[in-house]
Amino acid sequence: MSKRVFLKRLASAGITLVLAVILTFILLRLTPGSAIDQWARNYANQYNITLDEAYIRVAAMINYDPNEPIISQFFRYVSSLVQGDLGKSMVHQALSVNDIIASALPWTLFVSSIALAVSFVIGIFLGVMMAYNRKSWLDPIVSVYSVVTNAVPDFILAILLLIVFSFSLGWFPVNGAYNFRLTPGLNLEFVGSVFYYATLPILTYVLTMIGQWALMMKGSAVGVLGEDYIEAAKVRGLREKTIRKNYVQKNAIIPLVTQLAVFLGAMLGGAILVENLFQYPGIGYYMGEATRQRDYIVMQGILLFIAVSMIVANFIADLLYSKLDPRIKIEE
Amino acid sequence: ESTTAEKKSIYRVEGEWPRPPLFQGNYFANGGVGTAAYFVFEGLVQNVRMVDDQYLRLAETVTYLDDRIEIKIKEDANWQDGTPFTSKDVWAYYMLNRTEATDFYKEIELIDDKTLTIHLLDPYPNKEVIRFLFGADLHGTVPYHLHSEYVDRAAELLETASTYSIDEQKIKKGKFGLNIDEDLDGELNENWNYFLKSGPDMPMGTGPYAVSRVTSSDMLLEKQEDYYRADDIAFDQITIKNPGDGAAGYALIRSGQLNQFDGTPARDILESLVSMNDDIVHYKYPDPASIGMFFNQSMEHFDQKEFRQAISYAIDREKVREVGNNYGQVPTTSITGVVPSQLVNWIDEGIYDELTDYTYNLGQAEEILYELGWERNAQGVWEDPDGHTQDYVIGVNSGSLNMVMPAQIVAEQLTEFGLPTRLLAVDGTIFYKNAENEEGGLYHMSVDYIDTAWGFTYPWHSIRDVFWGGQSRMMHLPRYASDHEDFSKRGKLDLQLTSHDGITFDVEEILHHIPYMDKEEYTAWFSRLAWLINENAYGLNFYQNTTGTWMNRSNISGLPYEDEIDQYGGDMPLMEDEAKMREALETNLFFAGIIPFLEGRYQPKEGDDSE
Amino acid sequence: MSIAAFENVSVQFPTKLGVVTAVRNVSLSLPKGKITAIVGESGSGKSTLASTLLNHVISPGKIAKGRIQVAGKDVLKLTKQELRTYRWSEVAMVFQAAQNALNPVVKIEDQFIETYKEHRPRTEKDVIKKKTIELLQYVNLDPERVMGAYPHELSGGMKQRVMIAFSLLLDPKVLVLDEPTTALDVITQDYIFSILERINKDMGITMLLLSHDISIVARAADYMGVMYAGEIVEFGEIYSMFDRPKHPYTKMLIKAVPSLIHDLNEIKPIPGTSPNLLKRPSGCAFHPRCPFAMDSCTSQVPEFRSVHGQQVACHLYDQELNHEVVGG
Amino acid sequence: MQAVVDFFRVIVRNRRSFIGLIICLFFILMATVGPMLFPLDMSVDYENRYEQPSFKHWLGTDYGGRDVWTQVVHGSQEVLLIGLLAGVITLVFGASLGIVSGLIGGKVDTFIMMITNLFLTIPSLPVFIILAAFLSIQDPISFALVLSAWSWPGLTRAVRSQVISLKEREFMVICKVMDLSLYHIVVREIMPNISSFLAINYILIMRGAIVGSVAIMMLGLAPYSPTNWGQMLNIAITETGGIFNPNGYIYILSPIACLALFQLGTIFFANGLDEAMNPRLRK
Amino acid sequence: MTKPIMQLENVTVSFEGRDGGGKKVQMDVLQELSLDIFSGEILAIVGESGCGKSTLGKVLAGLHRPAEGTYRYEGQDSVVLKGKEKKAFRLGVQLIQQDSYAALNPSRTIFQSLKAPLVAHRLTRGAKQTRKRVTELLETVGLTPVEQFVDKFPHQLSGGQRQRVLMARAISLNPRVIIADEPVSMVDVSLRLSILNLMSRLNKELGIAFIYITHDLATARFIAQKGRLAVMYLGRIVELSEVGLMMNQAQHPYMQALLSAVPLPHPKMAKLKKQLPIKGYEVPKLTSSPTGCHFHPRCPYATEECERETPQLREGKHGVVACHHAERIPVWTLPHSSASSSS
Ligand SMILES: Nc1ncnc2c1ncn2[C@@H]1O[C@H](COP(=O)(O)OP(=O)(O)OP(=O)(O)O)[C@@H](O)[C@H]1O
Ligand SMILES: Nc1ncnc2c1ncn2[C@@H]1O[C@H](COP(=O)(O)OP(=O)(O)OP(=O)(O)O)[C@@H](O)[C@H]1O
Ligand SMILES: [Mg+2]
Ligand SMILES: [Mg+2]
Repeated sequence: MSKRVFLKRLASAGITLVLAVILTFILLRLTPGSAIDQWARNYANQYNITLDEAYIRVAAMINYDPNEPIISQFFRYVSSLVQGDLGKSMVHQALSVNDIIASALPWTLFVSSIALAVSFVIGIFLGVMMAYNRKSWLDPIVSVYSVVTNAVPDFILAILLLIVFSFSLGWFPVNGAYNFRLTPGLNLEFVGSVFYYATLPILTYVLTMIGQWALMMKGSAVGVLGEDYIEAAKVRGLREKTIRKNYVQKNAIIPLVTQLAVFLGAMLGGAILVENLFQYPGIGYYMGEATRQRDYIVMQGILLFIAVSMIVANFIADLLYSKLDPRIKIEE
Repeated sequence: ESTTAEKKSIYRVEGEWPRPPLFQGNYFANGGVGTAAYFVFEGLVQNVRMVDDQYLRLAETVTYLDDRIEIKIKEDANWQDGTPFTSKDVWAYYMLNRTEATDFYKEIELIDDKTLTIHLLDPYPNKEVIRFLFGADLHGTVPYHLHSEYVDRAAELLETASTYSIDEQKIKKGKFGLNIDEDLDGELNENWNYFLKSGPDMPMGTGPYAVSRVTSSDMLLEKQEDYYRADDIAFDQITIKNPGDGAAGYALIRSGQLNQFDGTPARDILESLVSMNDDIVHYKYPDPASIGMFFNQSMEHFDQKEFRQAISYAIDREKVREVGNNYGQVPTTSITGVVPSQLVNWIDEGIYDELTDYTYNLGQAEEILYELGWERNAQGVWEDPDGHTQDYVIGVNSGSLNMVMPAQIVAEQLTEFGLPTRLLAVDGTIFYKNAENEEGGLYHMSVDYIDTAWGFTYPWHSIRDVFWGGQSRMMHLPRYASDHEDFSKRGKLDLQLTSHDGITFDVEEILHHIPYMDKEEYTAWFSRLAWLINENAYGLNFYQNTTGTWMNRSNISGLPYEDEIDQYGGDMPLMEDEAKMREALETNLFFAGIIPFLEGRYQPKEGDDSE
Repeated sequence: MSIAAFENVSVQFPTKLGVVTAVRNVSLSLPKGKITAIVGESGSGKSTLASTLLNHVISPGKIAKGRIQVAGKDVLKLTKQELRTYRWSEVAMVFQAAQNALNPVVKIEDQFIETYKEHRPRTEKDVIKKKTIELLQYVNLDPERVMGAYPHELSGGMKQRVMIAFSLLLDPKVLVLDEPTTALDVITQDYIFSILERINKDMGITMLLLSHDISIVARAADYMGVMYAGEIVEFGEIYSMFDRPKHPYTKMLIKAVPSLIHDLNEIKPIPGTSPNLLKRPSGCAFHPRCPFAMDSCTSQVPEFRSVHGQQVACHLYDQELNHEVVGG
Repeated sequence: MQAVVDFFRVIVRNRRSFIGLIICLFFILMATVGPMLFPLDMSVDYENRYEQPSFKHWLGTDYGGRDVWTQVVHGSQEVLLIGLLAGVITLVFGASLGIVSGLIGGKVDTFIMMITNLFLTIPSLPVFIILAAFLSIQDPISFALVLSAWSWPGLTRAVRSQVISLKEREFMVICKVMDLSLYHIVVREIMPNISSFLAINYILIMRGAIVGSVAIMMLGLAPYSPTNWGQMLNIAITETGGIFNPNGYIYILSPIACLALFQLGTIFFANGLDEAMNPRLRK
Repeated sequence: MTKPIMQLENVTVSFEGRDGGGKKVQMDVLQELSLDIFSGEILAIVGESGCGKSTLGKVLAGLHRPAEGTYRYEGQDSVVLKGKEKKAFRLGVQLIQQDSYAALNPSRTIFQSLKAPLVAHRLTRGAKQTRKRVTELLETVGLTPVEQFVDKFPHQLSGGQRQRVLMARAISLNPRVIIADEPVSMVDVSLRLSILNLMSRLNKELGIAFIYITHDLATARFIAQKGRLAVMYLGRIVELSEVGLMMNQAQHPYMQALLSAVPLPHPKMAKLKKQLPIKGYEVPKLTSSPTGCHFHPRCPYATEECERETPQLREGKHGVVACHHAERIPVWTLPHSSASSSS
């Protein structure tokens, strides 16, 4: 990709970003229900005061002025955005959205990147195997598996995993991100604990995605296997292994690369369900929490953050794609 | 893990809290410190819900007098950083957090570090009321040495306010008798918000345990060795686990990862869990709260008392209870404004027997409708006197499935009875708005908690919820217009009722006076009000909840009536015996805090080597 | 004299609708150091025949019977490992569509190195590089520019020349050229053939040229075979094939192609359509289009045999042959 | 008519899509005539709760002693209707936009694509949640609208690229040479070529919508509808302890199984659609 | 010859292309090209791949607008045509493309594809008449028996048959000119001739002018027997004359090179050792076309003038030619004479 095309891509990503800012802002203003309502009721119960009084107190505590004109809210939002500030939580006075994302993101990234990598690698492997051995037992098994996992939404799979492996068998913790008795740090014990706690969330994603990767890879690899250059390579007396690695895989993976961004997006979007089921403290969990409390600012911030991640992921996938496939002299 | 020499005894309890980074140490910030509050914070005294017992905590003695409360703080009561807990801290608490009790306070006199007197406003409230209100406060939550800036600022601001006259105070209930105008209120709020943001990062209380670690799933609390009752406290650590939802909690209690988990699930879960594991015990006791529904009087037909009564008769509450809360108790009465099981304690015995009985009676319901001019059409659906069939809507907060399911059954029953009814389960952030909105609300009936007395059972609390609180808005009781010529009446209840003994009175006015009445007087008025509320069928109490506590005794002993557990296979029944009931009820953190810990009832079992 | 020979080779493709015999009973030998061409319409089985030389029939095709010998080796009897080393080092190939025969995501240079290493693992990279440069120069390409390029960065003519250089990498004894210039302009085509001729002369490599263009064959080949519906119907030395074609199909084919020199009135299309291999006509496959068809043509498959120095499969020469035998 | 017969012949011959067709038909019957055959009775019969499957109760009973099978049957109506509607709305909107974008090109295309990409970057589930609250779902139509609001961009993009590749095709160029109308181009030339693509996408969207609807139901964002599979699942899991009560397994698994089976059916069915709707893939 | 139907005057067509670095550059695919086409004639256009033949065809079919210059149809500027006249233009000029498979909608039957233009332009009324006309058309192009073809899908026909369907569709609108862009390059060798013959027949019988675009000189010679031949090089016509004369006395060095590169279908002639009168084999890219005469880098006769000045088409010994040195260049003859004399 030339520098000029790169810049152009960057610009179009920028425009999408600006629009995403506007859209998320509008979306969140559309949301009905007020943060005050739910909060006041909880407050009244918690501090043993009347609901009326709770309303007044909460209204005073909320970090949001409902009477401020939308336009001025927007400009305030944008001007702080420019400084990288996503705003302050409406209901947790001392907390900024940046803080929330900073603390939640590593978990989500950890789970989703591992899930993505694991499912990608296994899926690619299975896909190539299937493409090679069209008549073997692997093909129907993986196909049916993919169809089934495709049919069962990931959150239902999460529930089933939770019921079987946590509730019934007790092999995995029911929630959390690590053993709380360990001090976070780069020691084996802690890292081990982090992996242990992330097993089921990762498994949920991996199990749902493997089949899709495998099928995509199979399709792509079958296409590549039909290409003349594969036959040509065989005629040149190259080893099967070399052909599989340098010809089939190398070419078949290329179209899948753009899908990485799509899958990441699906995971970030789906995190709200999966992370809530596992009570895993990633951005999906906090998105859910903010939704429950109608904390618009946090919702807006996380949504925008996910959108930006998507834009960036797409952008990187584009770059990667043009790196991997020398034929692509990115057009437009 | 526990190969080290000193073995720690640990008590594991279920709870929740704002997960980091939402977590902070200020008790008053949104979400507080969650369940840890019971272990970290305490008041001068502690109320026990439902039974209205009061234990001394930080206070050595509390004397409730007609015009004042005299308090002596424990000499060795300290904050967890070692700073002594003083009378100034109590003052600070009230300066910042002007609770309902301060409606009756005149001034707080600090006599010395450990002694203070709270002077009450004239007219003096009933002693019982002041005892309950005082007991509901959590005085050890504002360490003055950390927050003096905001406390002093609040005190300073309060100084500037003018005071109400005696008569005004009865109606307006100014804090410390002060007339806090809008500007001042704004400044106080601003100060309050600064206070909330000021931290600390970790809770600073006076309780026996201090928070040492918080993650999204667990909290670790360490015992404070210099706690004034440290010797009675048996556990070195408390861990709180946040399972997120009930199912996960049951899994944890079953596997022994929790010792305690408050709540009562559906009968089948309970029975199967108890049978799976001998260590699991479930205690049951009544909850001072009921599930029921409110009739929206701004809707056609629902403004007729007879119609509301007919509907009340048409509902088979036993069936609703079976699914809603199988261990619950269906009262014979309808809504009364008083916890059903407590009615007998607060109203005249004579009246109690006279309360209209709303037990399921389809015949009665039909009779009333016919009398009102309704007719059944060929399909068995009722047509009103104008010949219209109905399409009623029951609204409920979709977040509370424990209400959605009973509401669902009620809708079914009404539909089957011939009054087609749909259920709308709506998100809590919208439900209340829709149910209460000033244009008359969106639902014919709303299902919610009814006849609740979570604080204390003295019925003024619950009755005024009926007339003043959210409940009255869901029922859309008649009110004066918000631009009524009499300024003081604007938006206030426009309700004059005639009681069973023929007395006609203005409800708004009576409610204001109740806290000042003596026992005889308030019993008479509670009787009248309960009778009226029931008679008018403003709503329908489906059943009083029975709640409970799960315990896993694999590593603890000292549970209530421990020797009877095996006899019931761990599934303990609701005890008739008052003392036993109290004992069971004190296992619940929400009901009684950590009383069993302080009293040293729970003990680690020998040979517990978990964790 | 011959370096490679097909003996009774048949190739079959099982398909959903039946078995397609793409190559049927072909016996043919390639004179050493010469260019032998095979002409035939699309689908007549040229590529399939050539692929048997490498024992590489595209699946689901199978070599149903026959023997193939190249430089003394029985190709169909080679073990997997032997076959692998045999390919490219004994017989190399320039494909019909060179642009698709190269791995699109690997640089030209690396593809050369990879192939070389697979055959002779212990060779130094520099040695291979030197050889690559030599070969590229030999086909008149600028090694500097070509080696670091990806296939798509080269023009069609360049790619075809890269493929030729590639085919020479392991000094094969036989080179198969499958329509090496179909997609190219006449000028480039001319150029490529001049290079191929040079290779043939300089290195003495035996070549098998497959083409549907009789003019190209005329220009390049020493021997010519004509293929129709999977069979070789005529084979012989190029001059005599043009001057004295025996098989009616050969005759008509030469006449059916417009050229710059023929009298336009002599040019005649071949009637009918190419045969559907699934429903191969009985007897001589050409009989439905043959103006000389006789009864025996519909029932008997003509033998492939020598007639006046050429080999031909046609009933027209049954008598002549007898005559010759008698006369001889 | 012949086309319809051919269509089904292909479907029936493809084993997978035949199975799919049967499953789909089963659910369609369930949703249409099912409720008439199996009247719903939701009155509580506590004594007979969590009964195991029997002749009387094919899938046993729920926590309130009510027949699970009839609930599943009645639930299918709503679930399918929502999926159907959401599919139609998305299809009409998404495909039209894609065709317009691809056919007209230029500025219009740039604009539509910008919006499409924007929508694609914002994940649908959180937005569903927001929209579900905003539009206060009252009926299947508003439910479907919410679900469609974010599902069109994928389709638009896919249709657009199809149209663009078709536009460059020579038979489309000829249409211009022959001065054929835009109507002809869209309806006669483009549509037949993307119809199987659209049909497959329709099934995909419908599946997505059904999963989305169940998710929204599970989150309690749509009106309470006791027989909706998502709601059944929600109750079964959170409140009535199917998990801890072995008797309740059937109750939990019923909606999951229905959901999975229906999805499976549609996936299988789609398998043969391409062949059935594309004459050029037939032999 | 009468008045021309179509006239191109100094037509330039540009596309946006990209140079090596991916930078956008303007690419003049056709450069100041002038050409007249007469009623009923056959004109063959030859040239190497990428020289702009198809683009020229598309301009003539009204698919590309000239960036500069004018294109007149029946004397009127095609760009400003409106209403009836525009329609007459659209219907009057038809296009047949190389890839017969791509040129037919794969999802529609032959009948549907042929019906559409008839119905759209109200050339037939009613289903019956339409069916009849379609049958007629298929018969005209030799697809008999019609029933065997009319309800088939394109993939069910062979390449040659599809090409005939394209012919049928093109003539269905009674055009005055048909532009055939490499109509036989994808057809089997043995069938090509019959398609070419069909075109000749349509030309003769229906009086339709044909513009035959190809890179194959031999077929160009065959079809345009008495017609004209234009040679293109990098967006320009470099020589245009009668076919017979061109073959024997090609004047432009490029045309000469082309002719000598064509292999002749007889080993004697084909194997004659000959050096192509050309310097380089690489065709320059349109994005960096040479100055002056585009051919000069490859031309053995090029002088400094050729580098500098673009030669215009001018009268040659016959026809027109764009070469500064046309007169100076040795006369070119095919090996034809010597070969045929020897046989
Ligand atoms: N994969 C295959 N499956 C079925 N039949 C095949 C397959 N590949 C080739 N064939 C059959 O083999 C015959 C010969 O094909 P081949 O490619 O050898 O012909 P060719 O003479 O090289 O044609 P062309 O000039 O088009 O390259 C074809 O007619 C085809 O029917
Ligand atoms: N729509 C277009 N956009 C950009 N470039 C184009 C377009 N159409 C043609 N070109 C370019 O214009 C040049 C001439 O193309 P054209 O198709 O006219 O060549 P041609 O002589 O027909 O070649 P061929 O013999 O390969 O068909 C080519 O370089 C091609 O890449
Ligand atoms: Mg071939
Ligand atoms: Mg072209």
